Amino acid sequence: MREIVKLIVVLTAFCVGSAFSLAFVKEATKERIEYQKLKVLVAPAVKAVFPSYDNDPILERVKVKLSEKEVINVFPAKKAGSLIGIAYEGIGSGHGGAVEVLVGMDLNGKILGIKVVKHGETPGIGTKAVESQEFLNQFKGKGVGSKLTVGGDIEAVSGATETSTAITEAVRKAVEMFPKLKEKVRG
Amino acid sequence: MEVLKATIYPVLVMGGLAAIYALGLGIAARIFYVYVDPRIGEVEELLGGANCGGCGYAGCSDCAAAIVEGKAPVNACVAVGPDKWEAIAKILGVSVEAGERQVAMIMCRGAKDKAKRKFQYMGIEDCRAAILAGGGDKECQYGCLGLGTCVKNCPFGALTMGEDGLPKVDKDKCTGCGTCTRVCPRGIPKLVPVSLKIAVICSSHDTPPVVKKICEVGCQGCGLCKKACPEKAITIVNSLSVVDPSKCTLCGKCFEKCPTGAIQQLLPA
Amino acid sequence: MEGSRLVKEFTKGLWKEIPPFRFVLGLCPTLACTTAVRDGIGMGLCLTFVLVCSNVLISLLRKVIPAQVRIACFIVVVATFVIIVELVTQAYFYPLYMALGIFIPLIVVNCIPLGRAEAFASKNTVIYSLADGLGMGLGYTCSLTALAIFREIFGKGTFLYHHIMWSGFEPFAFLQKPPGAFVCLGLMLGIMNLIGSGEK
Amino acid sequence: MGHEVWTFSDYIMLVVSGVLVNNILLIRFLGNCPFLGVSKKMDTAVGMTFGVIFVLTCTGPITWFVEHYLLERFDIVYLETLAFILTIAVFVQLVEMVIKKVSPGLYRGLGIYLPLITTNCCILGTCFYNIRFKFGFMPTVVFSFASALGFGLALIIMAGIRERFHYARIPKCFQDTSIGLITAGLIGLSFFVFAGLAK
Repeated sequence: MREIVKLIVVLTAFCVGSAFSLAFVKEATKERIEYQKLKVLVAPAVKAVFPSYDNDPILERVKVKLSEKEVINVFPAKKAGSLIGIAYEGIGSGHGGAVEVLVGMDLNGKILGIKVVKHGETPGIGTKAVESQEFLNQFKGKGVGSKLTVGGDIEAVSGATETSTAITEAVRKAVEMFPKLKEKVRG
Repeated sequence: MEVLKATIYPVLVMGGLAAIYALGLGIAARIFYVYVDPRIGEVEELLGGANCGGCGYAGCSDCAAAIVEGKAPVNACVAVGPDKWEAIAKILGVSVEAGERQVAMIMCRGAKDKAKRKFQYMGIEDCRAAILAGGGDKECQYGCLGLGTCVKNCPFGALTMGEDGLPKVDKDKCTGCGTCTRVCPRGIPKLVPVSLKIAVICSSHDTPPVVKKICEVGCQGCGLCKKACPEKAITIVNSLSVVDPSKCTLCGKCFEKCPTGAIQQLLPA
Repeated sequence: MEGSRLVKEFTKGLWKEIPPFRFVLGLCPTLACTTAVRDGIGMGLCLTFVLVCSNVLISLLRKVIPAQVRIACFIVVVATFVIIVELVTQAYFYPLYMALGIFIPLIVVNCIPLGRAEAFASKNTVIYSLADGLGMGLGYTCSLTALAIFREIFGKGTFLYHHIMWSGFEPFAFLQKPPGAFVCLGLMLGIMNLIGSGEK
Repeated sequence: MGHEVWTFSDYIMLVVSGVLVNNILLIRFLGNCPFLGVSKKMDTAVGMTFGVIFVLTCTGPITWFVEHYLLERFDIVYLETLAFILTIAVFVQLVEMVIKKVSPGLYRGLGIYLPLITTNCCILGTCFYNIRFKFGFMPTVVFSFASALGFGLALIIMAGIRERFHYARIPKCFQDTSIGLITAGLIGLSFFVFAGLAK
């Protein structure tokens, strides 16, 4: 019996010590890790959706709570200290799972540019819509009040209708959130 | 305070996991407890550790178990010397039955210039491979091929290949494990007691005329030694003379008569 | 006397027992993380950190750890430092973290930290364990770097991602592929043996 | 690989991928130390293969449960490495004890390889891959088994070739590990034939 107790005590002590110290390291690096991840994944997209800015939108990101569970990262773009627009992600459902699209908006609710951040579409078919600059440019200048539907004011890439629809859906959802987010970021 | 809060789950979960695992192991160790004689470990420490298989068991730990259980003699491991046997006997509380140390001996004197060749072998340098090519390049079908399979396989580095194309045994390094006898396709290395004084260094069972033709130094089985021996210690078995060391008095009469020098007095090691 | 032993424990990892050549352990990262020089150095330094820290800690705790559960305890200690490395690289060297991927957590089963813990740190004092860990770690880093330099320059025509070969250079892509790693390491090992045997 | 529903042919593809296309030893570089260590003799290679197949097929699903029902639940996924290696070590030791008691014959054949398996990175590596590829429960079981099978296949091929080294004239400096590595590279090259057969 004493053997077992010794075994339990030693192993548990080691694991507790390890978990305790690791929790501290985790807390200390948490912010940096999130920043790094966003920098690699989202920063190129932010650059693509805004014509010009001079701050670090990733570092100055604002977390907005949409509901109890949903939290969204909003990236503000500034020029000479004053806010010129915000970028954030909308999600649509495509052929191979979720399609995440970063949408850059100016303060009047007009789209400055969009960029697909993450998708699981079929290479060579769905990706045609993801990569087509012509398709993505259609969204520029539209915004709050636009219909944003495929066949309506957006023309799908031929052969990639499903993906085009998913991207459009993502943008539409993002635009719908705009008024709510604008207030939060300003205030 | 925030930071401390973040440590609660990790500590609880990992601690709990570790405790459950340890408990499980502890209980399992109890349920599945197998009594292992502690002497087995002690004996194993004393064995050669080369897993040579000379004892006939699967490995050193297997042999150690057999020794402790009494299925194998204390001196089962030929790779270690008598002092280790005594140490093992001490652990078990028994005495060592006298067993002489054995060493390998190469039972062929057919050096490159002494034995005729059928052809020139240029293949893979291994006796076992050479055998496949027309039964080896030597005329003698019992002789050493000299490609060094025994040398390469000796776990203790006791064998070296001599200039004359025959392996040489370092009696101090040889443990008598018998690996060489097993790997040699012709079984030429043989284990003999280290104190052996006389031996017929040839393995040929060919008839006298055949041996005469192909090898200058082989035992022809002519029987001159048998006739010369006053103690009747020599017999001829299948054209090869065999000496019974227990009857031999080392009078030396046979050495004088032997036409090829195959029967020899061995120099003290 | 004291100092000379310290130096000896340190330098043996750099040539005499240099992993993974003389001491065939920790092969997986050697093969997988040497397509680029940066990855090779990064992997080597990660391992050095884990090795030094775990060696020191285990040597400090060597009197406390009961013999029956020592392996489990070593594993926990090594795993702790591995997770620290994982978090830190993620926070400060994210591209490296992405490139090394699964091989950072796999340091935990890389035989070198565990092997040194069992063979050295659990039997020696802190200062020697530190020297041993540092030497072994740096030796490993050197091996990885050497292999990576070779594979990157000839396999990709770059060095630290800068093109250095002449413009018409056709990269020897085989070296970048997994089988190329095996062959390359095998050849290097053979050359090391050749140099080593000349020394005797 | 984010399939929602797995059909039978998906599983077949997964096995082909695990055993041949992405062979864990030759393409993914996991488990190389035992690969070179125990491939000198055929019987040890076979023993190790069965050991790995058994342990991996069991620990794959176990670590999957630990990940999804413990670590994810309490949001401490960063402790994955620690939790997994602990689980594997304990499991292996448990199996060793059970086999020793229940079947001494099997223990003699397989038991000596078990302690080596704990630090075989193909076990831990495959457990990580199961999580990273976001496999469900059944794919986890199948993929773990296929990986182990791939390990065994490469190991046994290698052992068969290495036994022949006895008969080859290898330059002294290339003997043993060095020629082993080069051979592994050439076997790996032949496995490239399967590329494109499955994802």
